[in-house]
Amino acid sequence: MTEYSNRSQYPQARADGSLDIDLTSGKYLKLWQGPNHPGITGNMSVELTVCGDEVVEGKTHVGYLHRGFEKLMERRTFIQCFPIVCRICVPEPDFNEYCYAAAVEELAGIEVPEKADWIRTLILEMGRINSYLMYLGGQAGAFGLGVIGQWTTYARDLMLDRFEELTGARIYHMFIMPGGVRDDLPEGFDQRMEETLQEIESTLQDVYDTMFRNAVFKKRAVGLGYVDPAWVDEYGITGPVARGAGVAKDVRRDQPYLVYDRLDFEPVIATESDTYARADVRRRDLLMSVDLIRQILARMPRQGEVMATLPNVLHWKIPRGETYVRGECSRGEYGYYLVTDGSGYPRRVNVRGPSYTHAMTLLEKLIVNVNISNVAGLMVSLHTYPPEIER
Amino acid sequence: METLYARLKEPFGLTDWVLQKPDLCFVTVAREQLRPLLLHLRDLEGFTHLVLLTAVDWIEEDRFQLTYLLHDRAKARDIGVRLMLPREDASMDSIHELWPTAATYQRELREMFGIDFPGSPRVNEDFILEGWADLPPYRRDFDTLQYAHEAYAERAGRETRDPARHMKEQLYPDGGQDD
Amino acid sequence: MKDELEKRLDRRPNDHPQRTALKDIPVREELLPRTVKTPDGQEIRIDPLQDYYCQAGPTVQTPAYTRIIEDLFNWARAESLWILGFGTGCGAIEMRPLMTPRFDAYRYGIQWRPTPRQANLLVISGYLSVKTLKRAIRAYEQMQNPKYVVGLGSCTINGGMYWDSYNTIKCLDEYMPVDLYITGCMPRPEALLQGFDDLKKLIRAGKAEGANRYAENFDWYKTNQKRVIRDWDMPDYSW
Amino acid sequence: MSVRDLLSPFTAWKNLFREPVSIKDPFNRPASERYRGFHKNDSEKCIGCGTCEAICQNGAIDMLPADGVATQPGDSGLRPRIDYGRCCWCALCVDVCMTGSLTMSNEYKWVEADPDKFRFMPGVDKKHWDDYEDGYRRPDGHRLNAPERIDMPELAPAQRIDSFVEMVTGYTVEQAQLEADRCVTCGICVATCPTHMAIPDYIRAIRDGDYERGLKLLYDSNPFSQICGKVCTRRCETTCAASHEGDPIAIRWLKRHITEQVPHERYREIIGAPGPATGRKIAIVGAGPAGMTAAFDLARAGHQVTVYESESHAGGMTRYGIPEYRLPSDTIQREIDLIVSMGVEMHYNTRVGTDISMQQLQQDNDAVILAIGLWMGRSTRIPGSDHANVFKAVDLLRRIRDGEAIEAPKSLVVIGGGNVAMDIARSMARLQKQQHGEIAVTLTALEDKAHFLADPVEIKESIEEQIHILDSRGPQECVIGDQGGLVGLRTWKVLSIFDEQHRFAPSYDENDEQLHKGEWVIEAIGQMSDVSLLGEELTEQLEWNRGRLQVDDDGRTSESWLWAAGDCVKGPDVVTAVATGHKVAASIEAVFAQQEAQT
Repeated sequence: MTEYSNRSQYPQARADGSLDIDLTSGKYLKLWQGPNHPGITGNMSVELTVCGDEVVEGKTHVGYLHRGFEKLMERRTFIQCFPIVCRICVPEPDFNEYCYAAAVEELAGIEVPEKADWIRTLILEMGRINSYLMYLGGQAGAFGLGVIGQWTTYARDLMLDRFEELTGARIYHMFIMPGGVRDDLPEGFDQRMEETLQEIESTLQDVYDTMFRNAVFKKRAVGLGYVDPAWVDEYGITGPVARGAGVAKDVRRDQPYLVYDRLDFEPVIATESDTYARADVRRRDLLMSVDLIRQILARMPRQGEVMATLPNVLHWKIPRGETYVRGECSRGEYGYYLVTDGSGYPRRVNVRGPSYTHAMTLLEKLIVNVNISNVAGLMVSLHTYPPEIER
Repeated sequence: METLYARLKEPFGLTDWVLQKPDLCFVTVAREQLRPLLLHLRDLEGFTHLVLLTAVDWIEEDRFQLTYLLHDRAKARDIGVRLMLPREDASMDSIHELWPTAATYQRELREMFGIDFPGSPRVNEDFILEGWADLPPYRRDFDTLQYAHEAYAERAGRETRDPARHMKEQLYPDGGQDD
Repeated sequence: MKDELEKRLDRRPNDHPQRTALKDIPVREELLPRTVKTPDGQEIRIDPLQDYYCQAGPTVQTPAYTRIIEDLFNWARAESLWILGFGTGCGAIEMRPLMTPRFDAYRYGIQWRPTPRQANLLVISGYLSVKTLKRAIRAYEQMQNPKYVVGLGSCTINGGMYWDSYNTIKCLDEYMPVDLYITGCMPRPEALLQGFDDLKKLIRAGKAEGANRYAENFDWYKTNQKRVIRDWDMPDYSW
Repeated sequence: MSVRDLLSPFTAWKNLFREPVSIKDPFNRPASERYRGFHKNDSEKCIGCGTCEAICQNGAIDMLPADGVATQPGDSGLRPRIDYGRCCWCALCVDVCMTGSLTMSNEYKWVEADPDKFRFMPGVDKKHWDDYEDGYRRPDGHRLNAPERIDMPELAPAQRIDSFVEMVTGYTVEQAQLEADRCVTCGICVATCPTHMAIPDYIRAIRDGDYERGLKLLYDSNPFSQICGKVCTRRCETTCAASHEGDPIAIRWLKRHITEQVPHERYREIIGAPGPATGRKIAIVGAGPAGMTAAFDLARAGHQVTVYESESHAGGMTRYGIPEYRLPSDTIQREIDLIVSMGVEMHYNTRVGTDISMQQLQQDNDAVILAIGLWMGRSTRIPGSDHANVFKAVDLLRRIRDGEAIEAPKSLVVIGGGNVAMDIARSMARLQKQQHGEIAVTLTALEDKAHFLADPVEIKESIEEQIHILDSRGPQECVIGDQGGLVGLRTWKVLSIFDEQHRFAPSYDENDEQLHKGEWVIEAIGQMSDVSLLGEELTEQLEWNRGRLQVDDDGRTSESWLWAAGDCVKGPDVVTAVATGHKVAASIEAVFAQQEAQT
C-alpha cells in the first residue's frame, strides 16, 4: 500500500491543533475544483489548498443544486409530493419515490398489495444497476480510462430502455406511488430484461478485464482513500464505503424492507478499504443485483393488484406522527424522516442521503495529503451525488 | 425497545414515548439531559451511528423540535431523540465531538432554521445558500412562493378560471334562480 | 427587442420588503486586496477583482463583409458545436448517452469540452439555483464568440417544478441570451439531438444572435443578474 | 501487479470486430408504448372540471374558455391549457382526470426559440401527436379517487314493505366523511341545481366537520333543505364530474346528513333572524315549497307575509303527494315551523276564491304570489276510465297521507312511469301487504325501461318491493266485467311515442295485446293546476301558455301585482319550486326597491 501520510512538512500544526496555512506565504495555492470541472462528481466543488501537488486542506462546497425540496414539499399535498421527490437524486431516483411512499403509507396506515412490493424491489434493483454502471464509468474515467464509461453508459442505456417500457420514463420514473406502483409489468418484459442482464454481464466482464485487471488502475486506486473501519460509526459511513472497509452493513439484510427477506443474497464485502476495494465491492454488488432481478422475476406473483385504494388524493389528510424509513441504495443508506401534523401537507420532510456524510466530513478528512490528480478518483470512489446533500 | 425505555425513563427523564414500529421509537428529552443520554446510548446501548439530526418548526407552539436519530447496528434498531427548543434566539449545544458528522447537520440547521450551535466547526459559514439575506428558509414563517414571486421574474400571460364561477357568468350571470 | 425587455423589467417590483433587513455579506478572503511576497522577496500589491480580469465589456460582432463568406462561417460554426461540459442541473445526465456510442453526437459535429475557452455552446441543463447562475454567467462570459445558449427542460422556460422555490430562477432569458429551448423533464437524448439540429439550422440561417443580444443589452442583463445574485463579488464582465 | 495486468486491458480490442451499437437514426426513434410524452385531450369528452389543474403541483395547468366549446350544464366550457415551461410529465393530471379524456402520447420532441410558445390547449390546439396510438393512459383500475359511492343504509325490502316508516336511515358521520371525500370540488353541479346551492362548499363543510357552516350554506339558498335532503330530484348528480367514470357524489344524502347533524333548536340561530319590518304586505296563495320559499325570503326581508292554504297543513305536494316512507311528516313540519318562525302568518283551511277572493287579496296587499301547484290528476280518457274504481294517483296519495283508511284491492294496475306512479304503486303495495299479506301491483308505462321518467333508484326499489313493472305498454281500455266491476287494463305494445316532429303521437303494435288484471286502475300520467280560484275575470285578463300561467323571466304574470311560482309555472319538483319561489321573492324585492327609489 502506498504511504500517503506526512509526505510534506507543510503545513505545520499550530499549538491548538489547527493548520498554519498562510496564503500570503507563497507556499500554498488555493485551487477550486468545480463546479465546472471534468473531475468533479456533479455540480459541486471542493476548495483545495495545495502545497506543491499535494492537497493540504479540502473543503466541500455544495448548494449549487439546492432547490429547497424540503420546503417545497411542505406546501404540496401528499400526492403532489410524489412527482417531486425523485428529482432529489438523478442517477437513482427511485429510492426517493420508495422511501417517501413507504413513509406516507406507514403514517397513513395504507396496506400495499404484495405484487407492488415485488415490482418496487425490481425497480430499486434496476436503479442500483444503473447507478453502479455510471459509477464504474466515472471511477475509470477519473483515472483516465475513458473507454469504460463508453461501455457502461451503453449498458446503462439498455437498462433505461427497460425502465422506459415499464415506467413510461427514462430518468424520472415517477412510478412508485404512495399506495403501490402505477402499472403492472408489460408483456414480454421478462424476456427483454434477461437479454439486457446478459448484455450487462458481458459488459462487466469486459470492465473487469480492462479496469480491474489494469496496471494503471491498480497503481492509482490501490491504497487511495483508506477508510478505517473504526470510522464507520463515527462518520456515519454506510453502503459500499462501509462494506469496502469490511463492515457488512446492508439495510437490505439488516432491516429487510419490501421483499428482501424472500430473496437469497449476502452483503458483498472487501477488507482493503481503499478505492480499488470499493470499486470491486460495487462491481460485485452489481452482479448481485443482476442475480436479484432474476430471483425477483422468477418468484414474484403474476396475479393481483398493484395499487391500494387511496382516499381522494385531493383532500388526503394524514394524522399527526413521525417516522423514518430507510433503504439501501447504491451509495449507502437512503432515508426519509417524515413528520405529519394532521393536515393535508407534510409538516417536515428530511431527506437523508448517504452523500451527506460521505462527501462532507469524510471527504474532507480523506482528501488531506492526496495528490491533486487523485482528488477526482477519490471523490468518485465515495460515490457522491451532490443533490442529495443539499436537496 | 420497551425495556430500553423502561431502563432509561427514570434516569434521563424521558417523556412522550412512541413506538412507531418494532425497530423505531421516539422519545423526548430535556435539554440538559440530551448530552448524557446521547453518550449513554452511544457508549453503553450500542446506538453508535448518528443517522440524522434535523429540526421541525412547530411555529404554533413557538418552538423547534430537534430530532437526533440514532441507529444500533448490532440490534438493527433506531431511536429518535426529540428535544424542544424555544423558537426565539434558538441555540443548542453542539455535539460535533460525539460525531464529527454532526457538524454538517448543525451547519445546515444554522443556515436553514437559524438555530445556533456555538462551537460547532464552520457553523457560521455559508453551506448551501450563498448571499442569503432573508429569514432562514426552512422556518414556517418564510413563504417560499411569495419570495419566488417577488425575487424572480416569471413568464407573463398565465391566467385561469374557476369552472363554477365561469359557468355562473355564462349561464346565470345575474345570480338568479334558474333551472 | 430592447423595449420589450425593458417592459418585462418594469413589471417586477423592486427589492421586496422581506429583504430590507439585509445583512452585510462579507467578501471572500481570497478576493480581498492583499500584499503578496514573491520568492525573491519583492512585495506586490494585488486587488484580485481589478487585476485578475479583463474588464472590457462585450462587443457586438458584425457579420463578415460578404454574404458568401458569412454563410461559409455560419456553416462551419453550425458543424462544430462544442458544448461546455458544465452540468448545471439534472438534465446533464442525459448528455452522457449522447457522448457515448449509442446516441453518438460526435457524428453530428457535437462534442464536449471541459473549459469555456474551448466551447461555443452552453447548455443550461435545467433549473439554475442562484449559486449556479453566478457560475454559469461567468462560464458564459468566458466563452469565445460566436457562442450559443440552449435551455434544456421546462425549468429553464418558466421555472418548471421549482416554480415556487426560493432558490431557483424561473426564466433563463432574463439573465442570459437563450437561442433555443428544448422542453421536457428531462428531455431525452433524441430530443436534445433534435434541439442541436435545430440550433444548427438557426446558426446557418444567421439567426443565432444570442451573444450579440447579450452585448447590446448588457446593462439590462447585468441589472437582472445583480437583482438575484446578492453577493456580487466579481467584476461585471469576467472575460 | 503482474504481467497479466498489463496485457488484460488489450482485450478491449475485441470490440473492433463488434457491430456498432449506435442508433442509426436517433431523430425518429419512437418512445415506448407507455411513455409519458406530450398531452392529448379528447375535447368532446372533457367537461372542464379543472381537477387536473387542482392536482398539478407545478401550477402548469390553466382552465380557459376554448373556441368551439360551449358552456352548458355538465360542461364548464373551459379546457386545460398546459404550460410546458412548468410541466414535469408526472401524469397525475391523467390519473385524476374525471372523464378519462386527458391522456398522453409518446411524442417527446419540442424545440422552440420563443419560450412563450410552450403553452397549448391539448385537443383544441391541433398537434401532430393528437392521433398517436401509443402513450400513457391511466392503467385499468388505477384510480386516485374512489369511483364507488358509499351506500345509503336503508331498510331491507322485507322490513319496509308493510309499513310507511322512512326507509332510508341516513349516513353515519364516518360514511358521510368518506362520501364527501370523493367530491373533487369542481362546482360543475352548481349551475345545474335549479336554486344553485353551494354544493362543493357544504360538502367541504362535512369534510371539515363544520356542520353549522354547512347548514348556513344550505339555508342561504334553500329553505327546504331538510326536505330536499330526502326527496330532491337531484339533477346536480346527473352532471357530477364523478358520474363519468363512477357513481356521482351522493349530494342529496350529504345535504340530508348536514341537516341531521345540527340540533333542530340551533337552526334558527344559525340561519339568522329576519330584518326590520318594512310595512309592505304580501299575500301568498298556497303553502307548498314555492309559496313557503317566497314567504321565507320576503319575511326575512322584513315584509309582512300572509299565506293562504286550502288544506289543513302546509307543505303542499311534499306533504300530500309524497308518501310517508320517503318523507316523514315531522320533517315537513319542522321545515314549515322554521319558516313560520320568521314571522309568516298562516291561514289554513282557507280556499282562495271561495273563502277569500283574489280581488280582496289584491286590495289588501302590495303583491300577491300564486303558488297553487298541480293538484288535478290528468286522465287517460280511454274507454272505461270514468269507472268508479279508476283513480287519479294524486287524489289517492293525498287521501293516504291525510290518514284516511283506504281499503286496498287485492290487485291493481298503475298507468304511468314517473315518480308519482312509483309512489302510488309502492304506497298501494304497502296497504295491500298490511291488509292482505300479498302484493299484486302492475305498473304499465309508455316508455321503455331506458327512458323511464322515474328516478332509477325508485324503479330499483319498486322492483325490490315486488311491483310488477311493464314498459312500452300503451293503455287502451279499462275493461269492465259483467258485474260492472273492473277487470283490468288492456294495453298494446308501444312502437314509438313521438312522431317525426317530436310531437306526442304514440303508435302501437295492435297484435301485441295484453290484459293486466286489476280491481282498480290508477292513473298517474301527470297533473294540472286547478285555476278555478282565479275567477273568470282574472282568468280572462291573464296570459296563458298551454294551460299554464304565462310568466316572465322573473315569475311575474301579465298582471303587475301578481306573481306565480312553483309547479303551476314550472316543474314539477321541489327544488324547482324552491328556485321559482326565490325568483319571485327577488323580483318583488326589486319592484319594491324600484318603487322606493321613485318616491
